[in-house]
Amino acid sequence: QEYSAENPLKVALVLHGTLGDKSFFDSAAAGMAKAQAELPVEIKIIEAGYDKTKWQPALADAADSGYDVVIAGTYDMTPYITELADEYPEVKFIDFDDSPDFSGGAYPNVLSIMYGTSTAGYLAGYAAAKVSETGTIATILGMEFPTVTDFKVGFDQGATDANPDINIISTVAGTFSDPAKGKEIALAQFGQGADVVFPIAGSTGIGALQAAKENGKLAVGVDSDQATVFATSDPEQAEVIFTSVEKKIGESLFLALKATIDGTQEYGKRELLGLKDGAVGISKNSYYEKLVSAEIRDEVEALEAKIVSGELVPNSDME
Amino acid sequence: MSTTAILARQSRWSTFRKETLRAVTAIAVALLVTIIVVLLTSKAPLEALNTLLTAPASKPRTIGLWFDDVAKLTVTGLAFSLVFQARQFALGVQGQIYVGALASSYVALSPIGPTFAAIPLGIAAAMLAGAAWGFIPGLAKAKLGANEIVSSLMLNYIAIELCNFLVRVQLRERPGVLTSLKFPDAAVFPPLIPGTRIDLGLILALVATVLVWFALYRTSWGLKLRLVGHNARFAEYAGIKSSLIMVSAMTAAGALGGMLGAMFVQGQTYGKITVLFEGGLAFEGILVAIVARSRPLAVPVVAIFYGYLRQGAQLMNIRTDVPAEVIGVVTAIIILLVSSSFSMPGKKWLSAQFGRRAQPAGLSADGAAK
Amino acid sequence: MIELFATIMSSAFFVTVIRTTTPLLLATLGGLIADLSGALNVALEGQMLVGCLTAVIVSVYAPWYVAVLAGLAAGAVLGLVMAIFALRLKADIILVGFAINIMAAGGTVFALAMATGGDKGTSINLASKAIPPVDLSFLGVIPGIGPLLVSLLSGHSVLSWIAAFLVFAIWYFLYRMPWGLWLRGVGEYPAAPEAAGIPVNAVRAWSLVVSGALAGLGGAQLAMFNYVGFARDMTAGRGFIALGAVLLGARHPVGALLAALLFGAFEGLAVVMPGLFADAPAELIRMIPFVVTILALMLFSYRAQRALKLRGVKSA
Amino acid sequence: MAPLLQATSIGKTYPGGVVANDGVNLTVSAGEVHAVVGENGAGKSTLMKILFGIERPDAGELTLDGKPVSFANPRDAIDAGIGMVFQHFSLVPSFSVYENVVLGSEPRSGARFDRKRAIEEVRALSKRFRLKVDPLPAVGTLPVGQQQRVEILKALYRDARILILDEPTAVLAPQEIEELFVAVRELVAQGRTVIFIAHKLPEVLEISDRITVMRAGRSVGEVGRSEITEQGLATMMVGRDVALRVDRAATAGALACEIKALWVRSESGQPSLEDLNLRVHAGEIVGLVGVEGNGQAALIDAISGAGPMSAGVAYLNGTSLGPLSTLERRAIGVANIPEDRIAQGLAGGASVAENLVATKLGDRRYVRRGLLDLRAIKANAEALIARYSVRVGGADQAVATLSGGNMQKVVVARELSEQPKLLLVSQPTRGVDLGATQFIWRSLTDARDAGAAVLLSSADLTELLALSDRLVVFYRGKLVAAFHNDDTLTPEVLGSYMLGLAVQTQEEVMGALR
Ligand SMILES: Nc1ncnc2c1ncn2[C@@H]1O[C@H](COP(=O)(O)OP(=O)(O)OP(=O)(O)O)[C@@H](O)[C@H]1O
Ligand SMILES: Nc1ncnc2c1ncn2[C@@H]1O[C@H](COP(=O)(O)OP(=O)(O)OP(=O)(O)O)[C@@H](O)[C@H]1O
Ligand SMILES: [Mg+2]
Ligand SMILES: [Mg+2]
Repeated sequence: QEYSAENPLKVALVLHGTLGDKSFFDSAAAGMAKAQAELPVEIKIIEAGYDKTKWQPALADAADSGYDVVIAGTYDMTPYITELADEYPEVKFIDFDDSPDFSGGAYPNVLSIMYGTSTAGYLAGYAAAKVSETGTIATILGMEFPTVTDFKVGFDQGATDANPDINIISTVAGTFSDPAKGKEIALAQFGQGADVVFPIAGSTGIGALQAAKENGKLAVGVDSDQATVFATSDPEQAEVIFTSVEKKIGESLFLALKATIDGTQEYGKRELLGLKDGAVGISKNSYYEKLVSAEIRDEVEALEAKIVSGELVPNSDME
Repeated sequence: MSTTAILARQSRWSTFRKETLRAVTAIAVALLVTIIVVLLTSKAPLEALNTLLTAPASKPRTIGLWFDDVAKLTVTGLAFSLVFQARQFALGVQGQIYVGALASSYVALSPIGPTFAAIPLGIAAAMLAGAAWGFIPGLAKAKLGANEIVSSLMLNYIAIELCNFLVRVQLRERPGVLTSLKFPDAAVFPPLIPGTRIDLGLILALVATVLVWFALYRTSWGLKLRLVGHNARFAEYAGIKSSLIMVSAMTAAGALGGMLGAMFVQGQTYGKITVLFEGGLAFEGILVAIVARSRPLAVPVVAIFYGYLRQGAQLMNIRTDVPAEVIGVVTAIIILLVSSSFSMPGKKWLSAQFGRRAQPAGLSADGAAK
Repeated sequence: MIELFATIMSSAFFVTVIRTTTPLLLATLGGLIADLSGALNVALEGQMLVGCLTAVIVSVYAPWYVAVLAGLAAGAVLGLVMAIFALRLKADIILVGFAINIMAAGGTVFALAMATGGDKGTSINLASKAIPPVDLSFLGVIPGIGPLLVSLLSGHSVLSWIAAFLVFAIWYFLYRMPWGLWLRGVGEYPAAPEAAGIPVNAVRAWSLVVSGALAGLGGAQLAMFNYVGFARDMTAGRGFIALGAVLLGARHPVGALLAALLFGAFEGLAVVMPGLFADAPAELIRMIPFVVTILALMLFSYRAQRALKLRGVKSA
Repeated sequence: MAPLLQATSIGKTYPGGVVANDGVNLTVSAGEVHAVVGENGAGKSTLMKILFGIERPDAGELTLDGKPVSFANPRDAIDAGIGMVFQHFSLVPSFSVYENVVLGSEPRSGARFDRKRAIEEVRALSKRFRLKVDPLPAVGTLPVGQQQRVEILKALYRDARILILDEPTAVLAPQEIEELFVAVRELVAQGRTVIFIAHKLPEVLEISDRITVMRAGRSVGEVGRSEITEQGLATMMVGRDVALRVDRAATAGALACEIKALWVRSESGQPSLEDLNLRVHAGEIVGLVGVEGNGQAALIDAISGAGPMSAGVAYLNGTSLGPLSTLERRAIGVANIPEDRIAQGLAGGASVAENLVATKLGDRRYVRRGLLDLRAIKANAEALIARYSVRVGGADQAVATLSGGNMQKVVVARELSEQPKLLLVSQPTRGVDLGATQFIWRSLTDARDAGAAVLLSSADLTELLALSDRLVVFYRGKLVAAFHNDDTLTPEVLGSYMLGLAVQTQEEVMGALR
């Protein structure tokens, strides 16, 4: 089927939350914006909010409203996607950051995109352990589920490989929306000797970054290149984020849509995108250059190469 | 005497008239405000409003969503009505939902799950758990005079964390996933209308309505409860154990809250348990109860209207360009305006006893004209 | 365990507790005023949240103290709205409170998006200001205890000191000034002040306004000191905790202070404990404050109950 | 001389349609004590509430010093020099006496509430008007009598030119009434004016200069004290002629209730009742005499189960009451007409029918297997409403909308509907009008003649003397005197014992305690 400006591909992105998290959802939305600009598509972004009872209805409503492609993400939405995939076979579904069980040719109209975040997390962890002077580093998790913990699994492994007796403090905030709490947690972790913090906790994490800024500690950003995000509005903040573990959801979705339009995109399968696909990675910007010594950077490059080549396979929570 | 009787009847009728009139005007104004807000925030305001007002009834699926809300709002509304009528301001329904849901999940995921007993036992377990959760603040108040607002609010937080914990370490589908496996079909409420969320829950809600009404107005327990609500000292004097009534009222309400928990996780909505599944619906029961003046039979009626509004707003959010947050603002304004014409049970009588000036007599005409 | 004890005893922890307590305390005092006037203010949460946003946005364009005042004013306005609906239009005050919370949750995000040009989550694109900490390092010269004093007293938010002062001020107002007498009278038995010619509703209205103002101030502290900036729902239930603190504090300013400190301390603990006991489940740690609150509440109310009986006051 | 305060053709209809005032005229001239009398629900309190700006009239006009005035709220009235003492007190229970007195017009030094001065002023005031009351304790802890003095002080503190007293004597002991009258005369002597509502005509005739009579929301006439007799007044009020006379018990029956060495201690530990021994026989009324708060209430509560028995025993026909719950006591024939109907005797928001059945929820006639028999309950209510001629719209009307006299009838009707074995009665006719009083007295004596043993506690000595067969006097929790009621016994005699001025010897007491 031919898509054109007159007859665009109708796409709905259903967020089980709202925009403005400066990472996960915003990144997906950015991909849609890019598609809007470069592809013959018509995009509708649906913010279903944080009330879980409203997620399935939002998704069902999208599937029901004549969109060609319906996009949603994480294990929270997968069950609803599979249920609707059977109900609306003519609609294509993209399930990012989780995957249904395709065995036996199930769900031919579903494409699952998974991210080997632990591979990038590994590199960040390695760098973090190296730049740490106290030998203690910290992570802050919003809540404990795979899309979050997968970062940490890789991060911890990387850190221990860099420094076998590294001490890793970890705290679960229990919320993605309490920056004051994130800041307190980070301060407490600094109090316990940590000098690098890796928050994986939405705006709770933003608070942690602020703590790092105010106490001259270092931080690792998450999902998107957070140093660049802050670069203009809050330079000092950017100054302490020596890298970010990027999960290029937007980019991968853009590519999937492009391929769909070209008719080259296969559905009914799961794509695990890692470092080599450029769907995940760590930001190598000016701050990285400035804050991480050359030889550490070289070691990281080497490890990256190993992972891409498959020689090194970091653990992962995304089975 | 007979004239007084006539006057009394007249007054009852005209108060009713006044109430309805006020309600209608309130809703009208509320709609006006909504229209203005939508006009300000939407590029296609007509479509938005149309969605708000017609979408819920447009398709079986949306009607399903609407009545699923009605069922749940009814039950939480009933739970609050029960405690309000006993003049207890326990706000514990949310916590009861979580513990109830946990209990029924354990049943559904146990060997009983696949059997016919899964649904009745699940509901029973949920009601027990909820009752226990309602009993604690009741007892604390009766025995120690511990303010039930605080204790019930705290128990809400505890229940939520408890659910987070158990789901994460025990009920989870696989490590790190914060939801359980789907319950066996035998453990999930069958839909009354296939392809919709309308399930056994709706029936449970209606049954609960009748039961609560019956308990309050046809049993001596209910009369005692209302007498305690009107004047605890008098109840004691009349030989009613008011503390016992308080506790039993909160416990019964707790059982309702627990049942609602089962309706969530065993219902078509989920058919499994997950963290933070309730989404703040519990508290909307306060609105329903107060607008319904804590009258059990009025609760479902209010729930139908409020549920429609709720779904309309939700669909407006999904389908149109009206931003999600604006929905919240609109709902709030509507609550304010509608509630402006209602008040807690017994407030009038209280103000009478406190001899406070009653509102301007809308009836002096009828009165003088006798 | 020793580790934990050491942490709790450390001056760093003390400073943390003061920081976590201050927003709570301000909101609690707000709740107290309203509660004593017989109007339960369940809108503290929303008023705080709006206070947060207003303070942040204003601080971009004005000096910090103006921003703080703006936050205070925003809360006061919401208090006035409550008063109008609850007292003039006879709406149920609990409903009005919940409505205001809902409105604040949505309204702040909407306003934030307007202010930042589309950012719905955080204000990180706004260069908002912070409340300056009060530097008392000169105390260091005091021989012996000097350094300790500095580590304990220096670096707190101005509002922390103001909040501490407010505890006293409000106590003085309530128990030493005529209007305090009016306010408590209105709360306990409106018929009496009315018969004495006191405008009952005006008193309630003012209490609600002040209540909102204090909550707004708490919001300012939260968004200009505890964390500098705004994020959606950043109050995260603190308003409701404050509501609990009011009653836990036996509806007395000093009680409010202690209750707020208790909650603040637990917020602090919930933050440090995971670091110390890595394997303790986070959920259970977060549960502790609520469990303890209930227990404390039971204890206090039992004692209060007996005290009341001993004084032989019939109405209770 | 020109009238000080004049109300012409006042009309007031309450929301709910009750026409409380309907063309009422009232003319009060300076320096007089002006009484307003009328049956319960005649509209007296409403009229007063209008004069004091609590209620706004629907029709008519007020003039003060010949100038038309209208009061939007009590503040206006207070500023115009009007003070009011409500029949249902408006005091903040947890506040101290002086706080209540000065509330709203506190003495200040700067922005501070000058407590010292407040206390002094209250002391001075109570000395000057001979209204003895300690300024410091919380009013919630005071007996009703004192609470009322606080109310009066409140008005005087705002030095009211016109003082409205709505049924002030209802709650007072004779000596207290005398003190009140002294104070009232004091006031008049100092050029103030008093409007005085009461149901007891002798009092009215003693204290007032002119009297306005109200009936069913209308003012039916104004007379000077000299121009009218008690009978005339009564007839004018009720519209028929009423006589308050009841006959004593013919013979007392068997021993019904025996109380041995009963102690009652309050939470704080000090005894409110000490070592009481008393026997009540079927078919007799034993009057409990004493200034409020001297132990009568404690006794009644201990027997009814509302309060504790710290030590000692009480038997009803051989059954010990101590271990029984309130309900069980009711089951074996204890009935109780409480002192404060609104706070204790009724559930205002509930319907008359519900109130009438509230104490019988164990009774198979109304409740079977936990289910209410609504028909029986309604029937019961209608029967009692008719039998006790309660003025009410219907069995399902809320009790709160009844006038107090009718509220009291509801209570009496409920308690006497079953023939009790032991009847506990407190202040049965407080604030209740002539007709109703007559009626309630008749009901009590009927219950007695049907074999009830009655313990009657009342602040109204006339009532005690009229009804009791024997009287026992309490002072500071002790039984200090006991009498057989005969015509030699006078209020003055009782009074001297009530105030502890005289004490009987053990023999004398025993003599009367058969
Ligand atoms: N706030 C009110 N709302 C409705 N009805 C009222 C109100 N206050 C009084 N009434 C009714 O108005 C009538 C007159 O009441 P009012 O109190 O004036 O009588 P009263 O003369 O004071 O009687 P009493 O001798 O018992 O004090 C009564 O029928 C009473 O039930
Ligand atoms: N807002 C009200 N609605 C209905 N009834 C009322 C209201 N306010 C007062 N009443 C009733 O009207 C009656 C008359 O009013 P008032 O305040 O004079 O008490 P009262 O009954 O007259 O006093 P008493 O006990 O001396 O007879 C009271 O019994 C009171 O319960
Ligand atoms: Mg009266
Ligand atoms: Mg009266």
